[in-house]
Order: sequence, then C-alpha cells, then structure tokens
Amino acid sequence: MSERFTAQELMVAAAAREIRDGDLVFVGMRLPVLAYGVARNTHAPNARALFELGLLRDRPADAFLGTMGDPPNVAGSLWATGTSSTMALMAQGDVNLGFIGGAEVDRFGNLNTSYIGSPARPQLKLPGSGGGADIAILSQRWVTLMSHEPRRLVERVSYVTSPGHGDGSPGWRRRHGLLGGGPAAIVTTLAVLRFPPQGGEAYLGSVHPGVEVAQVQAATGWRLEVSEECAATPEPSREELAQIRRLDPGGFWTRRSR
Amino acid sequence: MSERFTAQELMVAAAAREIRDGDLVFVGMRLPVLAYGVARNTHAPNARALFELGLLRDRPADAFLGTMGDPPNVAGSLWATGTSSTMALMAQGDVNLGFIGGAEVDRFGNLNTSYIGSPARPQLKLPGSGGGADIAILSQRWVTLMSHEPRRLVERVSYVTSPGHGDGSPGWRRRHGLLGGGPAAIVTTLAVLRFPPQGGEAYLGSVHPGVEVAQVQAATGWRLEVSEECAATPEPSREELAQIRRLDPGGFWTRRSR
Amino acid sequence: MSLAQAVERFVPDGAAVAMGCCLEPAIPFAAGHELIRQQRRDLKLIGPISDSLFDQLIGAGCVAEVVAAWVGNVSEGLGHCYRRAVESGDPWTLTVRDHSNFSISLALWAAAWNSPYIPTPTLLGSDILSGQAALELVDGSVRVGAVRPDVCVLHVQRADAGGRAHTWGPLGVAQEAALAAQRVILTCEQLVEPEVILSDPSRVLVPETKVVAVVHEPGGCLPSPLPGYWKRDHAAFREYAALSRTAEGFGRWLREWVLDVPDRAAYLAKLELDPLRITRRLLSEPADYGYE
Amino acid sequence: MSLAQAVERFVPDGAAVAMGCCLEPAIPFAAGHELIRQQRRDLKLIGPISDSLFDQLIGAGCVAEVVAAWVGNVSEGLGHCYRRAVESGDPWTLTVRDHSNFSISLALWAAAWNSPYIPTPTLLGSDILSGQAALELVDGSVRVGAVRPDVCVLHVQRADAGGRAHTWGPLGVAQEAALAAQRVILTCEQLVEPEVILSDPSRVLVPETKVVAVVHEPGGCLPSPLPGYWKRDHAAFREYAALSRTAEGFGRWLREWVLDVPDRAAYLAKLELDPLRITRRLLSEPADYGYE
Repeated sequence: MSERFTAQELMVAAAAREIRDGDLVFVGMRLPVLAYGVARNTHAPNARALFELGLLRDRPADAFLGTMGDPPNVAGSLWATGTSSTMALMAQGDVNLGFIGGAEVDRFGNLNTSYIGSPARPQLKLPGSGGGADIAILSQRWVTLMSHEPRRLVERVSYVTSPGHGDGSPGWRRRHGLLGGGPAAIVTTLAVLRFPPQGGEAYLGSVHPGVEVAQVQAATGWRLEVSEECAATPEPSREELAQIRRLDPGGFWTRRSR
Repeated sequence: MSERFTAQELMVAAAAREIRDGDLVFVGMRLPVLAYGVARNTHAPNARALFELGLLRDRPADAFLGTMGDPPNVAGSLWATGTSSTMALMAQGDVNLGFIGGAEVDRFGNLNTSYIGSPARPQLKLPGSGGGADIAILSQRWVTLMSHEPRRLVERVSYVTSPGHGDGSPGWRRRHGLLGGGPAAIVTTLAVLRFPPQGGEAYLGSVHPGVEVAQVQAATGWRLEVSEECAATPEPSREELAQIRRLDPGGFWTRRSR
Repeated sequence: MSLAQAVERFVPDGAAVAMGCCLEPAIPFAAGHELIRQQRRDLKLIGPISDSLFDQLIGAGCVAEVVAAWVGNVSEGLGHCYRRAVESGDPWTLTVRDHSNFSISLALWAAAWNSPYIPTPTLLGSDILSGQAALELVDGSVRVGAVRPDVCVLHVQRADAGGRAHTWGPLGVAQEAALAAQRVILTCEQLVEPEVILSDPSRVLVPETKVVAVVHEPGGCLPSPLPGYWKRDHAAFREYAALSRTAEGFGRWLREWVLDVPDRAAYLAKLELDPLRITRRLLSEPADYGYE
Repeated sequence: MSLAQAVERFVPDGAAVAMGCCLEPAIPFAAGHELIRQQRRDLKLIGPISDSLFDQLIGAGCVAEVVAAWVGNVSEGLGHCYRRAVESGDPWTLTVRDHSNFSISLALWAAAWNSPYIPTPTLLGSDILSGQAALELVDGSVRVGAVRPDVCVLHVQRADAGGRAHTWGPLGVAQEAALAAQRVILTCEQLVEPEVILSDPSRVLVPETKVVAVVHEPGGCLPSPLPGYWKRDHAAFREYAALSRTAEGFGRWLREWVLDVPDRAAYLAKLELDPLRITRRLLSEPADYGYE
C-alpha cells in the first residue's frame, strides 16, 4: 500500500464513490461519516445524509465527529427528528444507499454483528444490529466496510443480523419480503467485493493498489469469484485525501491503529 | 329557568362540577372548553386539560376561544404536540374524564354523531366521531352534553359512533375490550342523567331549576328511571357565572340562539 | 412557484390529498380554493377534523371519497354540503370512510412506516368498524389499515425556497400525514432565508426530500387561525354555515369567495384584515445549537 | 430533588428503565452512575444504542435483562462487560432481547399507544427474530411486541421545577420512550423559570403528567455530548474501552469514576472541563406565539 494514504483512507474513498449525486444516504457509524463528506464535497454535491438518531444533512459537519450525535452534526442540519421518522423514509424506499459496519460477512453478503458461536453461549458477543438490520432490509442498496480477514469473510455466517442475499438463491430477498435490493459491495482493507445486480454471490470487483488477487483469496473464507473486469481499486485522489484529512484532522478514524 | 342564567350556562356549570381537582380532562369542542375553565378557576385548581389537536394546559386561555385551535389556547400551553401523543395518554388510561358532544344518545349511553337512518342513505349525515369514539372507549369516564329532545334521547341509537354501555348488559364494555369505564353523565338542557358505576341504564340524577320530572320524561325517548336522590341541579354560583362570562364574554357559546 | 402552478403540477384529478392535518388551525384554505378553481375532480380527501374546507370541496364537486374523523364546521355545527352529498348524492355521490381522530392518525403512521396496519383498542364497540375492510377486528384489537396520501398540503409559519419549514403550535396529525405522503406542498406566511430555518432544525416537521413546492401565500390559512399570525375569522365560518344550508346559497358563497376571486391576495383584499391579524408578539426563548 | 433521591424513590430493583434514548447524545450517565452507587439490581435496560452506559451498568452487576439494538462503545467498538456477561455469565447471567433501532422504536410506540404490537417489514430475514416471542413473523410482517418501561430517564437542556422541559437536537427514540414509560425522570443542564419553558410549548417533549422528578444536574450527560452545552469526551470513552477490556480493569475504572465519586459534581471536578464545554452560542430564531 502506498505511503501516500492509509488503508482506511482508501476505504473511505472507495466507499465515497459508491454514493451517486442526488442520493439520499443512510450513514452508519465511523468511516461512512467520512465517506459521505468526501462524496458530498467532490462528485456528489447534491447527496444528502440521513442519520438514524434523527438527522438529515446536505453537507458534512463543520468540525470533527466522534459520533453522528456530536453537536457539530446537529448544527446546520436540515431536520432534527426521531429515529422512527428517519426510518419512515427508508421503509418507504427513499434511501438510495445505506452503509453498515460489519464484523463478519459471508459470500452472500449476510452480515453478523451479533453472536460468534451459539447465541445461547457465544464465543464472542458483538454489539448487535443498531440500525444495521433496518438498512439491510429497507435501503435500496447497501455497502459494508470491514477489515479483510479469513475470520471475517466466511463461507456462511452463523447468525444473520443484517440479511444480504440469504442462501444466495435467485429471488431470496423478494421471497422473504425484504424491500431493498440488498448489498451492492463489501469494501475491505484489501479489495472491493461486489454483487451481481440480481443478488447472489460476492465476486472480486477490484483489488487495492499493491494487493495481489491471491492475497485477497487467502484472506477470504470461501473460493472467491474474480470478475473479468477486476482491476486495481483507484487510489484516493488528491482532492479526496484532502477532504478526508479535513474531516478527520487528527486521524482518529483513518490513521490510528485500532 | 331563571333569568339569571341561560340553559347553556347551567350546563357548563353542571359539566364543570363533573371535573375533580387533579383530573386530567380530555376537553372536547364547544361548551366543555368553558366547563374546564370554570372548574379550573373554582373547585379544581389542579385540573389539567388535554386537547385532541395536541395541547396540554393547566389553566384556561387568556382570551376567547372559538375552537380549541385558536392561538390563545396555544400560548402558555404546557405541551404542543400531535394528536397521537395526546391519544397515547388516553390509551394508557391517564385521562380521568372526557367530554363528548352528542347529537343522539340512547338509554345505555351510546352516542351517535354519524348517521341518522341507514348509513348507506341516511336521512341526516352528522359530522362524525372526531375524537368522540376515542374518548368513549379510552377515557376513565366521560360526560356528554346535548339539547334535551325526544329525537336526541332515544331508546336505541341506530348507529353507535361512541360506545357507552352497549346493550346495557352487565360487563358489556369489558367483554368487548373497551378500556375505560364509560359514560358517567348526560348533561342536557333540562336535567342531568347519570349511570350506575357499573354501567347499564341512564337514570334521572337531577332536574334543572324550574323543570318538572314529567317534562323531562316527555322529552326523553324511553321510560326514564328516577333516582331516589333526584333533586334540582344546583344553579350556577355567582363565581361560576362570572367565570363563564369571562371565558365567553360575547355569549358566543352560552347566549346566542343556535 | 405560485399556488396555481403548484396545484396544477402536483395535485392531479383523483389524487389522495391530506389537508387540515393540524385540526382547527393552519388549514390550507388557499390551496383548497385553488383546487376548486382548477375544477379538480375525484379527489380522495384525507384528514382528521376538517373545519369547513372539506365541506367546500365536496360542495364544489371536487371529491369522490372522504377519509376523515369529522367533516363539518367546528364553531357552527353541520357540514351542509357533506350532508347533501351523503344524503342525496348532491352534487354527486361520495364514498365515506369513517375514522376517529386517533385511528386516522394511526392509519397515517402505518403508511409512514410502510406497516400494513396498526392494531389498537380504539374503535372497539363502535359501528365505525362495520363494513370497513380497512378497520378489521381481529384478536380483540382493531387493525387500522395504512392510509397513504399522494399529496399532503400544509400551511406553515415560515419556509425557505429549498423546502425547509418551521411549524409551531399543535400539530394534530401533520407529522404522520407529511411522512406518509408521497409528496408535500407547503404554503407559508413568510418566505425566509435558509439561515433562519437552519438555525433550528428541531422545528422542521417535514424532510425537504418530501417537499415538491413552497408557495409564499400570506393568509393562506384564513379563515382558520395560525399562532403568531392570524386569529380565527369566526364571522366567515358563521356566514359560510348560514349560506351553505342550501345548495343555492352555497353556490352564491362559492362564487363570491372562490370562483370570482382569482387568488389569495384578492381574497384578502375583500376582508377587513386588521381585526384578524395578530400583532402583539410573544417570542419563544431561543435554543442554543452551539458546538464549539 | 437530588439525583440520589430521585433514583432512590423512582427506580426500584427490577425496574424496566429506558435510558440513552437519543442514541449518542444526551445519555443520562449521571443517573446511571447513581444506579450503580445505590447497588440497584435486576434492572431491565431498554434503549436503542447505548454508548457505554449499559455496558457499565452490566459490569456493575445492576442488570438482569437488556432490550436493545446495540450495546457497545460507539467510537471504540465492543462493550466488554456486555461480552463477559453474555459469554461467561460474569458478573452474572444476562437475558438479551435483541432489536434493531427501528424495531425498538416501534416497540415503544406500540406501548405508548397501548397497542399489542406494530407489524413492520423490518427484521424480515434476520435471525434477530429467532426464538423471540415478542418478534413474531405473521402474514409476511414482523409483529414487534410492545415494550413498556417503568421509568424513562432523559437528560435535557433545560427544565422547570414543575416538570416541563425543552429538548432540542436529534431525539432518537426519546419521544416514544417517554410516552410509553409509566414515569419519567429528567436531569437537566439548566433549571429555569416556568416562563422560559412556557414560551415555547412545541419544544416540550414529555407531558408533565409523566414527570416524577426534575434534577438539576449540569454535565449529567458527560462523557456523551449535548448540543449547546457539551462536546463528547472522546478520551473518556477511549479510557473506558481500554480499562474495561478486563474485569479487573473495569473494577478499577468503576472505583475511580463511580464508586469513589459521591456525585456528579465530584465527577466533574475530576475533569478538565474547559475543552469539553461549548461556549460559542448558536441561537435559534425565535418563534412567535402571539395571539392578539
């Protein structure tokens, strides 16, 4: 990886490029906050951000955010309301793109942020859904960001907190009544995995600069399909990096080891 | 009836006396607005008023109200909110007393404010429930006010907008899942009709000054039980009248012929 | 955008329109009168208590269906056009879906959340249930089916051109109606700079993503009141009640106050406004949104 | 009333307590720490996302059940006491009722309206449904059963002694939690005259009829932020994350920041407050409630 940027900065830039101009984006915790800000200030000037605690914005906050509830995110917002009102927009299909933080994901894009091992006596208790399940079920498409490790990208998650394409069979989401189109991409520390528009199984969409396909495969818990167009993930542009560093001046999200 | 006060003024005073100190009162349209103000400023200084459009008050408005939505009712209110929030308090059983305007009532206290005649092609279409059905079903007890005429106090209403004691059989409300205790009184232009605490049939509780029991019976569409304690409805006190006239200085509600 | 343009573009014949959502105050009468002037037909009106506006639209022949808790004239009583339509199909037949104030609110919340219905204890034992498929008694609760407006029209105190608005005072079912609606039209007393609205995002009721038109229409609520701006024009409600008693009288009222009036400015010019205007200010304590 | 008195009187052992309802801001940490000092036991905690507060209460042994969408540390990650309790029953066994943010909101709205449940498309296809009777899949919708708190604790910007309060900023599930609760305890930054609150009834979230205690507790939200008053104390969340990784470390944290601290004033005295305090005001445009 380049000296010019960190893996987190590359992930933020890649996530930002998933946002289209004019999108209503349901912004999750952490890196997606930065991704929205970068997109809004570069290629998507008309993208709006909806936050589950009850905020709507048309521009990033004027100061650093440790959480979406920090006061700079409230000042200058377009709508300060309750969770159920922001969820109403998503339940009606108005949210074009959602971001969900992932702990464990499988080849069909199902996310587990609840229990590793048996829910009755898990090896690891994760914090839970938050708004993740809501985004996964109700937003038009969604993207998750996570560290690329074999224990995180697994063949099948043992517990589905936020459903992706279920068992991968065609029409699984529609059959189960899920409203949105499901996961569109998994942005990791090594690569961007994508899903076919009709759902199904993740494939390797692009590898990050300096990363080998074999390295991605070794860090993935299933045999990964590689798309014909698989190329290098574009590096963050100078403008994107400037935006990231303006939004995260201390490197809280993008430079500290976590 | 005395020259000292109108029938409406007497009704307001009688209705006000149904309010106990500390009550949370769900105030309907028209005369009940005055009744709340009189009670609050005389014997029930701690009574609060809840209005279905989304207001809570602990004192009457400082100026005349044509409707509960007039700006003087908003200024100085304790809570300006939505209908569903005020209804939440009532659905939880927090409303001690509700008032409903009636067009037609029957011996079991069922109110019709919807259709006279067949709903498919009625002889008279009345405005409908408003919050009436909600009050009838959810408040702890409720009172209705109406003109005492045989066409209004009928054996059985043809359409139950706001249920009272149903068919009058013991436990009818409980059997049908209605939460509150039902109608406590009907305040009319001639008398106050009351219901036994356990429900059932209305009886004559008191007759207004100068009114004969026979006159009440003649104006009632069923054979009216007369309670042993049946006496004259107390006249409005000087203080009550002063309050009424302060709240309705032009006689909009209590002096004009309607 | 003018009100005529907004109504022309966003309220087609047959639309399901929520109006009068705050109950007695802030009723968008100007928008309703414009619907009449544009001879809109087959509307489905949705609202809790309509203080004369629904009656006027019904009398003018704009309405095929009413989904409401109460249709009349709050200070005066009956809605005479509503009566005539239901009793004798004059000017034409009307489908009535009766609700209570609570149930219409729940129906709108259900639509806002894309829930099929919300179960509730209200309406138990009431004949409002009878014959209405959207109000179903199951397992001891009433399932109030979702009611989704195509358009919600709100009259608000102030808005900016971008569709952000401040509302204050009682809200009735305005929040759920606006959230449930496909689109929202705002008429406002004051058109202000975005800075004014953005200074207080907690006072914004409707997300701008729903708002398709903002119309600067002072007095657009009259004869209904609006905190901080207008008293209720009781005399207008009384006159309307008296005239609308007969179809012929309603026709005269309609010509004088709607058809012969090109727009809201002309309506206001016919009134003595000073007694209706609220002039003494009662300003709220500001809230501090500081962050540094 | 002091916070100690309010907690003593209104939050008994076994109570179902809603806290952290605004999600990341305005979390009533002072009240939570008082619950720990008073050794409250068998609490049922209800909330959407708890930014460390639920983790602390769990670690201190106050909690028997958690009804929540997320329990952790928003900027730092896992909730280590929560993990230990679920993974190995340390300090003791915890019943977990998983929700999403939307479903916990609907569960509270259902309770507020005395509805048995609200059906919704959210949670379809999620294992959150499995084995939870209060989340039932019927007819293609998920029925989210009502969740009724005994007490809801909110930290607000300003309140008067009569229980009326102004809140602004994002609300999360605070409105439905307060409406659903049997009683509400308010802690506030500023205790003001009733005139301040009554100047703006639209900013009142909770009817005073629900409020059983108002406690003047400046900084009662720290380390969580509050618009107009406090920045988030990121360092405190980081320190908590690092120490709470082990039960022993959590014990040290607990003694230093809760048990050895008699009250919130003493907590604040341990901090460097100036960098956390918001000093630059950003005042909202007032609303006019005039009526004459």
